[in-house]
Amino acid sequence: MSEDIVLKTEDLTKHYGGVHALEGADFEMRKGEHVAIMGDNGAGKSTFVRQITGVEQRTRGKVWLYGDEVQFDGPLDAREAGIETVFQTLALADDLDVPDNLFLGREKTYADWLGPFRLLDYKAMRQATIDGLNRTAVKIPNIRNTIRNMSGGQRQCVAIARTATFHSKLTIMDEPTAALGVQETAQVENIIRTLKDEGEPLILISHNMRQVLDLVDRIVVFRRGRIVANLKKEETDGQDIVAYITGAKTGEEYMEHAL
Amino acid sequence: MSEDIVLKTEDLTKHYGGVHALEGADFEMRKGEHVAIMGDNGAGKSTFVRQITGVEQRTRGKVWLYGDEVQFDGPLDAREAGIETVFQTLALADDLDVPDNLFLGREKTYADWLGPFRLLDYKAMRQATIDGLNRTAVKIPNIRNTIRNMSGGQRQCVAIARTATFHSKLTIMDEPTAALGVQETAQVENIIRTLKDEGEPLILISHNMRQVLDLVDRIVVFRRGRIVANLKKEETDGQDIVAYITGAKTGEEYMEHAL
Amino acid sequence: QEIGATFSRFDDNWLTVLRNGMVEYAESIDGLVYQQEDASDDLAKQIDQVKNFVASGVDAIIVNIVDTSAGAAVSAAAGNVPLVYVNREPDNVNELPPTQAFVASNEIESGTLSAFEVCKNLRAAGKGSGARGYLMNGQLSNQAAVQRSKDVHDVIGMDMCNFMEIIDEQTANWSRDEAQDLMTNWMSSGEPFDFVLANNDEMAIGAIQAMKAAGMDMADVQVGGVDASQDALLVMAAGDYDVTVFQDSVGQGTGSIDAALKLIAGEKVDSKVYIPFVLVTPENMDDFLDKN
Amino acid sequence: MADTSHGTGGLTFDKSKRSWPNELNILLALIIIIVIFEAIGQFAPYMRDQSFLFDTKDRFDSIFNEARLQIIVLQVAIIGIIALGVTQVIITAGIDLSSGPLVAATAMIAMSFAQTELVNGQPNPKALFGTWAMDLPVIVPVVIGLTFGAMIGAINGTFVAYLRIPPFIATLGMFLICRGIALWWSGGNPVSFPTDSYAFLGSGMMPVVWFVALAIVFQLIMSFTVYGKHTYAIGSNEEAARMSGINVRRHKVMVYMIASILAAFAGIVLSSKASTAQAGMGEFYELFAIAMAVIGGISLTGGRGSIIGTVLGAMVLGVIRSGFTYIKLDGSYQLMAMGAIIIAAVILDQYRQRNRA
Amino acid sequence: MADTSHGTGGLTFDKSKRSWPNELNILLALIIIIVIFEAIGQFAPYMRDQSFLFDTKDRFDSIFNEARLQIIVLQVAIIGIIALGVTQVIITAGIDLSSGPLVAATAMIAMSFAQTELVNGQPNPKALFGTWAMDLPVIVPVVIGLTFGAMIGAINGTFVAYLRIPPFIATLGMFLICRGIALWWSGGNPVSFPTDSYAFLGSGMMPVVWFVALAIVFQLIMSFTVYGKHTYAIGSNEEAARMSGINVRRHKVMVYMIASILAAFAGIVLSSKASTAQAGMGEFYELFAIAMAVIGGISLTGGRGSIIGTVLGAMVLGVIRSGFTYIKLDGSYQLMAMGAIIIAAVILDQYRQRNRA
Ligand SMILES: Nc1ncnc2c1ncn2[C@@H]1O[C@H](COP(=O)(O)OP(=O)(O)OP(=O)(O)O)[C@@H](O)[C@H]1O
Ligand SMILES: Nc1ncnc2c1ncn2[C@@H]1O[C@H](COP(=O)(O)OP(=O)(O)OP(=O)(O)O)[C@@H](O)[C@H]1O
Ligand SMILES: [Mg+2]
Ligand SMILES: [Mg+2]
Repeated sequence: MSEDIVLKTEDLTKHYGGVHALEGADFEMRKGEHVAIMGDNGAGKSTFVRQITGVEQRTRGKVWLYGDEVQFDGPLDAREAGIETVFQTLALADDLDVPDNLFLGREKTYADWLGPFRLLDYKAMRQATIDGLNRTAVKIPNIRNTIRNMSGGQRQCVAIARTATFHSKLTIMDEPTAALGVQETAQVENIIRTLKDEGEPLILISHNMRQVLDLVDRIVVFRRGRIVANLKKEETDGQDIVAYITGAKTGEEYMEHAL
Repeated sequence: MSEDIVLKTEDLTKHYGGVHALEGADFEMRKGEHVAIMGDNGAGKSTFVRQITGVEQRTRGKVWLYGDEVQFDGPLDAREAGIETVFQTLALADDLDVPDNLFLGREKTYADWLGPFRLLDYKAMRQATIDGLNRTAVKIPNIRNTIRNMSGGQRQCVAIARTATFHSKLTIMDEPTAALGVQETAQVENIIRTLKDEGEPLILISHNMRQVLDLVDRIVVFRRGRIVANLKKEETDGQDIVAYITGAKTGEEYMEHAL
Repeated sequence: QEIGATFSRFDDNWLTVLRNGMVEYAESIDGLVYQQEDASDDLAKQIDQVKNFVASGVDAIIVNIVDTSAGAAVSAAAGNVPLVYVNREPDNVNELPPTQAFVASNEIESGTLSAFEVCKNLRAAGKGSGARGYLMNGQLSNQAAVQRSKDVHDVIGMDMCNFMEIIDEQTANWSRDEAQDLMTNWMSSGEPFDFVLANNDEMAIGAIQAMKAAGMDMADVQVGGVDASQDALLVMAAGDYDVTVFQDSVGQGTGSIDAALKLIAGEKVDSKVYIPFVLVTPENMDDFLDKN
Repeated sequence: MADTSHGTGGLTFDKSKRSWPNELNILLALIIIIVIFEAIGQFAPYMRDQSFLFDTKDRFDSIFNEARLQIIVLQVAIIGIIALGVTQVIITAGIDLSSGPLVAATAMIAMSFAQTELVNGQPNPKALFGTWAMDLPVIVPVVIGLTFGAMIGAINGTFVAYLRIPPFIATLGMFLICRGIALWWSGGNPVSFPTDSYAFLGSGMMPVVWFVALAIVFQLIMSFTVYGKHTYAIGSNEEAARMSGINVRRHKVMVYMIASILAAFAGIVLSSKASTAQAGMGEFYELFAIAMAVIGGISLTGGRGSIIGTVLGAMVLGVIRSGFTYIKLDGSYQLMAMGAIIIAAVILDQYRQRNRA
Repeated sequence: MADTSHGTGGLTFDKSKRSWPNELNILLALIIIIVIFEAIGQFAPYMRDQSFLFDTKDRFDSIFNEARLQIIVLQVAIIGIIALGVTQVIITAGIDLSSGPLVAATAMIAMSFAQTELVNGQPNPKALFGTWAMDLPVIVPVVIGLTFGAMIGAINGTFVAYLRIPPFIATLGMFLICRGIALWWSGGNPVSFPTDSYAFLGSGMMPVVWFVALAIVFQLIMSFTVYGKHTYAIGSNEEAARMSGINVRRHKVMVYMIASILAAFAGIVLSSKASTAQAGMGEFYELFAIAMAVIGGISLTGGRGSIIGTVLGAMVLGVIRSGFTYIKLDGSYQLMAMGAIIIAAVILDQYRQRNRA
C-alpha cells in the first residue's frame, strides 16, 4: 500500500447488540488531505471515530495507519501512534483545572528519573495553557477553576486547545464547534486552516454545511451506519450533500448496500 | 406590573466565588414573544437560565413570572410554575430508556391512590414517546436502549421532545440544535415555529445567527456577564449583532456598565 | 463417627487453645471425623451452622455458644442429634434433653477470684484505707465480659473490699493494643491509681506495657486479669503481673469430645460437668506454664 | 409494528441479538458452584459418596436432601431481607452501613416488649421491664421495632438528602450510634424468652416466607411503580432527576426509611429465631447484605441492579456456606474460599456482560 | 500579570474572594471539639477542675498536658498510616475494605520472622518456626511483611483494574481472604515476643514518627508528581483519563499496591507496638481509616480530597477518643457520641462548602 495513504479502513463494522451502528465502512485519506464526515444524528460518525482510535474494539474490519495495519487496545495506543482526537464527549476530568486537563497524560515534568513520581512543571504548563487557549479566543476568567465550573463552550475550547497544542500524524475532531460562539468558531476554523497549511491531515465531523464547504477537500456522508457518498468539494454543493444525508440520493459505488 | 409581561428580571446577579458570571441583568419579555439570547462562550447565558429556573440560588436580584415575584427552590418549582426548559447539559438519566426519560417526574400512571407506589402505564408512555420523537425527525433504532448508548444528537432530541410534549407558560431552550444534524435542526426549528403560532413564549439560546434571525422577534446580547444590547430583529442584522457580541459596540442604554 | 463443632469465634486466644486441643485429641481417636466452624460471634450463624451439620448428617455436635441465653434455640436446631455445650453454660442447662450435655466452667468464679486476690494484695500492701483504680472491660456485648465486670463490682461491694474505688471503666475490646491506648489515655489525666483490673490477660498486658512505657514502677500497682495465657505467665514471671485465673482448656476440650462420643454410643452421661477455675499468682504460676 | 420494534425514523433493529438479562449470569454462577460441590462430594476420597443436594442416606421422602435445601435459604433469609432494602439504597447510588447494628438495636428493643412473664413456671430471669411489659400482644413489639427502624431510616435519609452527608459517612455514623443504642438498652445483657406468638415470627421456615414474600413485593414495586422508576432515575443521574422535577430529597428519605424498616424487621425475625436479643447481633450483616446485592449484579455507582439479582446473590452465599460445611472445610479456609468465590462470581458476571456488548 | 490572574481573553477575576481550602473547615471542627471538651472539664461538677489540653497539675515543663497531646496522635497514628493509602484509593473513586484484615495478616506473618529465641531466659513459648527463624535481623520481617502487602495490593488492583470488579466487592473478598490467612497462619494462636530491634519500630512515639513522615511524603507526591495528578484525574473522570492517554489500569494497580503496602506497614508497627500479633487485630480499622479520609473532606465519588485533610480527620478521631476517656463517658455512649460527632464534622464541612459557592 502506498505510503501516501494516511488512513485506510476496510469493512470496518461495529454492532452494539442488535444495533448495527457501523457497517462495512471502506475509507481512505491521503497525506495533507482534510476530509469531512457528515450525516444524520445516529448515522455512526462517532462510532467510526471510536473504532479508529481504539476507544472501543471493532466487531470486524481492518485499519491501516500510514501503511501499517493497526489494532489499538485503547486510546493511549492511538495517541502514541500519532492520532490526536477531540471526542464528542470531550473527555475532560471535571475536578481538574485547565492546565491539568490540557496536559493530562503528557505532563511537562522534571526529575524524570523519579519515574511515576517525577515532578510536575506547573509553571511551564500554565504558560503553555494560556498560549494555547488564546489561539481559540475563548475567555476564561480563571484557568485554575475546575472544568466542572466551565461553560459548555469553554470546555470545548479546552478540548480543542489540547489537540491543537500537540503535533500529530492525524487529527480527528468530532463536532468541535457545536457549542462555540461566533468568535470562537472563527478561531477554531483558523486553527484548522493552519493545520491544512502545515500539511497535517484532518478528519472533521460537523453538521455545519458552511463550515464544511469552507474548510475541507472532500466530504464523506454516513447514513444508517453505512458510507453512502464520497464527494470532492469542487464537484458538489450543499443541496447535493443534503440529498445524500437524507437518503434522497446514494452514491453510485455504494448502491449495492442501499436499504 | 402589566399582566402582559411573561418574565421580568431586575438586577439578576450570580457570583461563583470570585467569578462574576452574571451581573445586574434587567430582562423583560411579553406574551407570545420569542426572544434569543446570544453571546460569547462564558458570557453568562446558561447562568441566566439557571437563575430563572431555580437550578441555582441567585446572589441577588428579583424575578417575576406573569406578574408574580418568584423565587424557586429548585427546578421542580419552576416546572410547576409552568417553565419548561431544555438545559445545555440535557439532564437525562443515563441508565433509563427514552420513554422513561421523556416522562421522568410526570409519569403516566394508573391506580393513583397508591401514592408513590402507583403503577406506571408503560404502553401509553411508549406510544407517546414515539409520537414525540417523530416530531423531531430523529432516528433511534430502539427507544428501549438506555440513554447512555445514544449518540449526541439523539440525546438532544430526547431532551427537546420532552419539552415539546408538554404545554407550558414559558419555554427555554439552551442551544437546542448544537448537536443536531441538518434534518433534525430543521424539524426543531419547525417545533419552535409551532410554539410561535400557538402564542407560547420562548427564550432561545443559540450561537447560530441564521437560526436566530429566522426564528425570533428580539435578540438580547450578553457579554462578560452583562446584557449589552436588546435588538428588534427588524432593526438589526448579523454583522450588527456580532459587533455587540465581540464588544465592538455597546447598546446605548447599557453604556454606563461598559468595561 | 462424625462430630461437628462450632465456636463463637476463632480469633479468641483462649478458645484457640481449646480448639487446638480438641483437634489434637480428635486425631488421636480412630475413625473420628472432626470438623470445626467459626460462628464469628453471630448467633444466627451459629444456629444455622448447627442446622448445616444436621443437614450433612453428622453424628454429634459440639457448641461453644455465642450467646448463653440462646440455649433453647440452639438445642432445638440440633433436633435429636446429640449435642454438647462446651465452655459456656447455656441458660437452658436445667432443661437439656437426654441427648444433650454440657461441659464448662462457671464464669462467675473467674472475675471474682481475680478481683478478690487483688483486693487482698492491696490490703497486704497497706492500702486498706483506700485504693483507686481502673477496670478494663472486654467487648461490651460479650457475656463473659459483662459477667466478669459484674464480678468485680460485686467484690468491691463486699465489706472487706469496699475500700477499693473504680475511677473509671472502659472497654478495650479484649485487645492488647487498644488497652495500651486506653491506659495511656487514663494516665494522661495524671490521677494516681493503685490497681488495674482487666477482663482478660491481653488487656492486662497492654495496660502493663503502657504503664512501663510511662515509667511506672509495677510494684506500686496491682494488676489482675483472667486466662493465664502463656504470654501472661511470662509477664508474671518478669514480676510485672500480679493475678490471673486459669481455665482448663484441655479438661473442657477432651471432656466435651468424650461426652459427645458417649452420647453417640447411646450411653448415659452427666448432663452438667463443671470444671473449676484456678487462681494463678507468682507463687503457683510454675504449675501452669505449659498448660494453656 | 412500531410498538414492537421500538424504533423511530423508520429504523428497526435486530431483536434476535437482544442481550440476555444480567440475572442469568448469576444464575449460571450459582449452578456452577453447586456442581462443584456435588463433584467434590462425589470424588473427594474423604467424603465417602455423599451428595450435596441429593438424599443418599434415604432420610427424606424426595430425592433431594430436604434439610440441605431448607438450610441453604434459611441461613441467608434474614440478611436477605436486609439486602432487599440495601439494594434500593444502592440503586440510588447510596449505601447503608447502619443495617447490621440496626438489626441488633431493633432486636433488643422489640424483644424487651415481647418477653413472657413465666418461663417454665419461673419468673423470666432476663426480664428487662416490669410486668406491664410482659406478655403483650405480638403487634406491640413489632410496631415498636418497625417504628424505631423507620426513625433511624428517616434520620439517615435526612442526613443524606437534606444535609448532603455522603451516605457512607452518614450511615457509618449511624452504625456507631445504633451499636451504642444496642449496648446501652440493657447494659450489654441479653434480653430473652419471648412470648409464643413473637417466637413464631422467626420459627422454622418463617424467615424464608418473609424473605420470599418481601422480595416479590419489592421486585414488583421496583419494576412497575413510580417509586421504582424514580429510584433508578436518581441513581442514574441525580442532577437530571432533580432537573426533571423529581423531588429527589423526599424520595431519598423514603428509600432510606424503607431500607431501615426492612433491617428492623430482619432484627425482629432474627431475635425471634434465636429467642433472644443480644447487643452483638448482626455483626457484618451490612457487609454481607451489600455483598449479596453486588453479587446479584448491582452497580455501586447507582442506577442499575434488581431485586431478583439480589435474591440470587443471597442464594450464592447460602449455597457457599452450606457447601463449605458439607465438604468439611476448616474455618480459616472457609473465609478465604468465601472471599475468592464472591470475587469469582462477580468476575463471571463482568465477563459475560462485556462479551455481550 | 497573565500569570498571576490566571485568565484568558483579557478577563481577570476577583481574587480576594478566592475560596478558602476545605482543610480549614475540618481544622475548625477540630478546634470546636477541643473547646467542647475543655468546657466540659471546666464546668462539669464531677470533673474537679481538670483540663483537657493544659497542664493544670504542673507535671510538665510546658503549659500543655504533654501526655495528652502525645496519646491523641499516638492512638490514631497506626490507623492513620492506613488512611494515607486509603485516601489515595478513594481519590481514584475506589475503596479499600481489605486493610483491616491485611493489618492482622501482615502482623502475624511479619511477627513470625521477628521472634526472639529466649524470653526472660526461657525458650519463647509462642515460637512458630524453628530456631532458624529466630532473632533474624529486623529487615527480614519488614521486607517479608511489605512484600506480602504489595502482593495483596497487586491482586486487589488487578481485580479492580483489569477484571473490572467493583472495588467494594474486590476488597471485600480480599477482606475475607486476609482474615482467613491471619487465622490460618498460626491456627488462631497469637505470635509473640519480638526481637528488640523489631519491638523498637512501634515503641513509644515511633508510630507517630512514621505517620507524620509518611503523611508529608505522600502529600508532596499527591501535589507535585505525575502520580498524584493521574490519581486525581482517574477519580475525576476515568473515561476521560483513559482517552487522554493515561494508562489507567496500570496506575490503579499501583495505587492499590501503595495502599496495601501502607496497611502492611501499619500491621508491622502495630504488632511491634503490642509486642504480639493476633488474628483478630485490626478489626474495623478499614472503616476508621475510611472515616478519617471522609472526615478530612474526601469525596467518595473520587477526584477530590487530600492527605492533609486525612491527617486532620485522623486528629479529629484522636481527640474524640481521648476526650471521651477524659470526660469518663461510658462505652455505649461513646459509640453514640462518636457516630454523632463524625456526622457533625462532615455536616460542618458541607455547610461551609456550600456557603462558599
Ligand atoms: N454503546 C452503545 N450501545 C448501543 N448502541 C449504541 C452505542 N453507542 C452508539 N450506539 C448507537 O449507534 C448509533 C450510532 O451512534 P453514533 O454516536 O456513532 O452517531 P453519530 O453519527 O455520531 O451521531 P451524532 O451526530 O448525533 O453525534 C446510534 O443509533 C446510537 O444509538
Ligand atoms: N459553578 C461554577 N463555578 C464557577 N464558575 C462558574 C460556574 N458555572 C459557570 N461559571 C463561570 O461563569 C461564566 C458563565 O458561564 P455560562 O455557563 O453562563 O456561560 P454561557 O454563556 O452559557 O457559555 P456557553 O455559550 O459556552 O454555554 C463562565 O466564565 C464560567 O466559567
Ligand atoms: Mg456523534
Ligand atoms: Mg451555556
